[in-house]
Amino acid sequence: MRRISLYSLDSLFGEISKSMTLYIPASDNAGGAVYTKYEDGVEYLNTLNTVKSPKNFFFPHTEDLMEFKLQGKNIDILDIRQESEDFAVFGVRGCDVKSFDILDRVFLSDPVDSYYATRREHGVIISLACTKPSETCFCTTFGIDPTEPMGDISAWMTESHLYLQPVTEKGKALMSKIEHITEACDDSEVLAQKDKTKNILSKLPLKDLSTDAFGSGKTKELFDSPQWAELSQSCLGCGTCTFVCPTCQCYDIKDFNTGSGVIRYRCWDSCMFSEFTKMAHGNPRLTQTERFRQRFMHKLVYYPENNDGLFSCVGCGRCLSKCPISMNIVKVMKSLGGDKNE
Amino acid sequence: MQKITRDQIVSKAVSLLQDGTVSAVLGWRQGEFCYDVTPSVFNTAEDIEANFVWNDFCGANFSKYLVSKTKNIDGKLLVFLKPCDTYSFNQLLTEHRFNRESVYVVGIPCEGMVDISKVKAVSGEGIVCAESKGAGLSVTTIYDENPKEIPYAEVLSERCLNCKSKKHVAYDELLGDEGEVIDSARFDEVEKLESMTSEERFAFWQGELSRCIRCNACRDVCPACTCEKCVFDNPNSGAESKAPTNSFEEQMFHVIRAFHVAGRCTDCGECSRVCPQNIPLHLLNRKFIKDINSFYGDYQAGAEVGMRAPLVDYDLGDLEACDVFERRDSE
Amino acid sequence: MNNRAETLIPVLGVITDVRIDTPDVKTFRVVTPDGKKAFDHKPGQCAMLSIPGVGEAMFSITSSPTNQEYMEFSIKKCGCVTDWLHQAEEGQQLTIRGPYGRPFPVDDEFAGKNLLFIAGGIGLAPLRSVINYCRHYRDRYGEIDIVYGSRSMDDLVDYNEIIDEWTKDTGIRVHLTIDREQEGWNGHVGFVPSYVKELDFSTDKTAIICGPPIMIKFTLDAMIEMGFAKEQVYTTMELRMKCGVGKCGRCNIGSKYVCKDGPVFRCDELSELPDEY
Amino acid sequence: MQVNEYRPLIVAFCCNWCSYAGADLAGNNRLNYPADVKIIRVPCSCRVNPMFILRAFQRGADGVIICGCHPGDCHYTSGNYYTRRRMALLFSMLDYLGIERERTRLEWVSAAEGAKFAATMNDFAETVAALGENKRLEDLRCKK
Repeated sequence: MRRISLYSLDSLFGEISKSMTLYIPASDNAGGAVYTKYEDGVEYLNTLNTVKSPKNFFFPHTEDLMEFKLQGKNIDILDIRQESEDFAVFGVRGCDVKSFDILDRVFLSDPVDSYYATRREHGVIISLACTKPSETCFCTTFGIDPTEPMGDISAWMTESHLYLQPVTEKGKALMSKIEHITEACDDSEVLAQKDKTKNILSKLPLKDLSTDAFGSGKTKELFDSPQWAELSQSCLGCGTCTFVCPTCQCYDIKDFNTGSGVIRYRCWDSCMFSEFTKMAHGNPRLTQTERFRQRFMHKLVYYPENNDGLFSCVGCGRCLSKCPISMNIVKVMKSLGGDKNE
Repeated sequence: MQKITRDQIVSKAVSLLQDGTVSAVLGWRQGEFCYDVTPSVFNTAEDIEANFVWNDFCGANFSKYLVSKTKNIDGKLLVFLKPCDTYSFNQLLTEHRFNRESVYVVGIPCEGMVDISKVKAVSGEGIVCAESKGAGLSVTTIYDENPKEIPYAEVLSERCLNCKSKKHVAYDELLGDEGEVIDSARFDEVEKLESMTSEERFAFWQGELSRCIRCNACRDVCPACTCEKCVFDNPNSGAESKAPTNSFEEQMFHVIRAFHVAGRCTDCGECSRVCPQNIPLHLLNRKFIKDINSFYGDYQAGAEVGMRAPLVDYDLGDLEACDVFERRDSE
Repeated sequence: MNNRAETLIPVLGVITDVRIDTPDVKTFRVVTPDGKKAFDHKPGQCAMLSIPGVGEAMFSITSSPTNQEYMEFSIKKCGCVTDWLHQAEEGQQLTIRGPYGRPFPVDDEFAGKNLLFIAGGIGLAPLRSVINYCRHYRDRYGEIDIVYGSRSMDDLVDYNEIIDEWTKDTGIRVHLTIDREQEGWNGHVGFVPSYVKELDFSTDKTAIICGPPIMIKFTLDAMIEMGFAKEQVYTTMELRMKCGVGKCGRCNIGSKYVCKDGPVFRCDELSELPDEY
Repeated sequence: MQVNEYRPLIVAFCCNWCSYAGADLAGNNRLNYPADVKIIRVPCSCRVNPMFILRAFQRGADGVIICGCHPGDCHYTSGNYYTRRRMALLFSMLDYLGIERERTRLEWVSAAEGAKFAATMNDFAETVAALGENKRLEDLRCKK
């Protein structure tokens, strides 16, 4: 384990950005945080979570896939992919780090999504342990330890220092580049911080949220539950929960005619949108209740069924704080699964 | 700080339900925390007594829900409307979006609603309790057991700080006292932008709109946006890009969204409340309202049922488009 | 530029022949610009066809894998992409990617079995690939029955092939039906499900059904009534798809993706899934 | 004449009954106006949806002008009155967003006003040319 004084945080960022583009959480000037490219003048914001999750780095909100040139009856297909460059992301919380694993199982399973894979290979994740979780946090429900955030390098920030511990080969390689500005240290401070955080975790209001009622094989039990209608009754059908979610991975592929060609791009899509499953012949999910059910069934039953029981939620709490009508996965889980506390 | 209490509302709801005046109640349901209330239909007195909430976080405007919730209803739906919600209510009635006979409106006074993100900016994360105490909120967090008292002026949402009216323009019954239309400072921010240079305004809006994630929450919550099929969802419109692909798409979406509700927007402020990226969308709507007031005379959408909206009306002597800027510059 | 294979990037195809089957169905013959077949597939698999600027859509490959020269797609005009395709002429290029999905188990479960194909309307398109495959390897399968129905005589897809080739094969019985009486039609009149019941097939067959959802539903009910087990019945599904590789999240039915785990499902597998298709 | 001189692209939405005929008259009378003005004929100036104007900018227009019948002369009685209100609000909004206000214009041109049509177009093209290329409301994808 190595450490660096918080006074030298900028020199650490400067050192990393010499060899690769570095993104750090910074203010979005509207009360939130956004990952921002580190340059002189960009100030690190010690925030719990960014509004948009870091999945954007690997699975961008929109990306151009290919281009077509049309001439008469002929078409030219242009592969416009560019080999991406190495980049690092600093300050990713344990929940978001876990979300990469969830996305990996989708995009890196056969057939591999090479757009995603390339960026994943080039990205180095420097995580950051939580010290002040919010009331909306429930990552422990999904077995995530926010004091051991993993990624390529795990990091802990105390009052005075930033502690760094490489986890993967990529992390080690990056550590060697910053070795000269960090100092070796023992982990006593980190252990003390972990204890303190764990104590706080045990006081969080959502700490007892249970996943017992969900998981592989629960489709029949849950699908026809009358509670879906009640839970979804005020759902606006917007995409807020989906777009702030670090694990939502649905996308759309669309064409844009530029006048001189056609760009085929991919963008995030939401199963909450009314035309998501609309076909020429009809729509299998006609009501918001069905669309609402799909989103939560996917996270809590379908995804685990296909991925060894792993839930497709990391408890980051973004949907809890952003949903316009405050309906969220916690309320769904408590309603369908029965509340332990009740 | 709300002047009427939860008990007053609950007993009203229960009595109207029990005497058969209404068959269901649209209200706010208790959430996980003290602030995350969800709009919900209540069907039984027990449910109302156990889960109905009324506090400083009941900001949601119920008017739009009436369109969907009264479609297949037997009897009447009881809805509690705050003054600003009643404007949307009238506007929707003007546009024949639901049947007035299926709704029983109880007007409730509102002293302004709290924006939880403003609370968090002061108190920090980990809110356990936020209750009204005197002229502010008393907030306890897991990190600080001693309640912190935050004056309302610091945490009220923008739309409430600039409240345009405490008067109910529609109701069947009123709880508490009727208020007055307020001469608010809601156009100050618009004027500030107008007085900037074109470059400054461009930079300002680029900064704001670039945060847009096209979740469509502003559209979906808007009581004036009740088209069965939105132009932005229609693949044949050529505008269904679905994503904020670049700055043009962001500008396009927000200009058109605001334009489509121009003259019908009551300035309820729901768009800005729901925006996950805190884009001040109300500044676009208010610009239209301000312009309409200044070009065609004062007009408040929803003030009465049946008014002709400014954009489906005209006057022979209307201002010419080329004179728009002269008019404003001389103001 | 890198050389990584990417499944979302299609290859070029050229329409070399357009055959008008019915008033709203055309069959397109597609090869690569150098005249070859774009890729090999198995019966029941699909391909993504696209016209840049118009859209991309999933179509089942109608031609048999045994055809080494080209692929055929029978396409009904019903949406943006299909409308456009119906206006296309020979020589028009398009893009194609695939093959996608789980094919019919023609080489294992079907081998040695008596087969019963039941199709309605454009539902013959995915089955034609299997039927011709089975005709090609005729000795691997037992008796073959084909029940095919459409709204009218004019709506029978591949009518010429059916009459000129299928009915002439030994061991293949073709039962055609149309929904309403029509001048010049001597065959059976009635809906497919009731015709299937009338024909009273023995239950020693493996059945493959495709057609409009409502037809599949009633035919399946009829077959169960006749004593068929759900394990004996296969069908093929269709939902909206974008990626074709089980990632875009559009075609889920429960935990299954139609594009990857389907489109071919055995009916007992289907009844395990939530009713959302 | 300079080579590579910047020439703005102007889109003119012209009402079928007045302004389009006005443009015709300008042509018949051999009046000069810039060839960079691309006319789109619409049945009435009030057919012009705000989205048309934004789309024109997206597709590379540097200025957009809407021409309709004089107030009171609308073929459909009142279409241009609605146009007047809509465009007043839209132009004001675009200006509010920081788009140069000179890039948009609404003019009334009758079928008899060939000279006015040409003069209006010359003036508008000159104004837009002075502003330079439209950068604030552009879609880079369309500019390759």
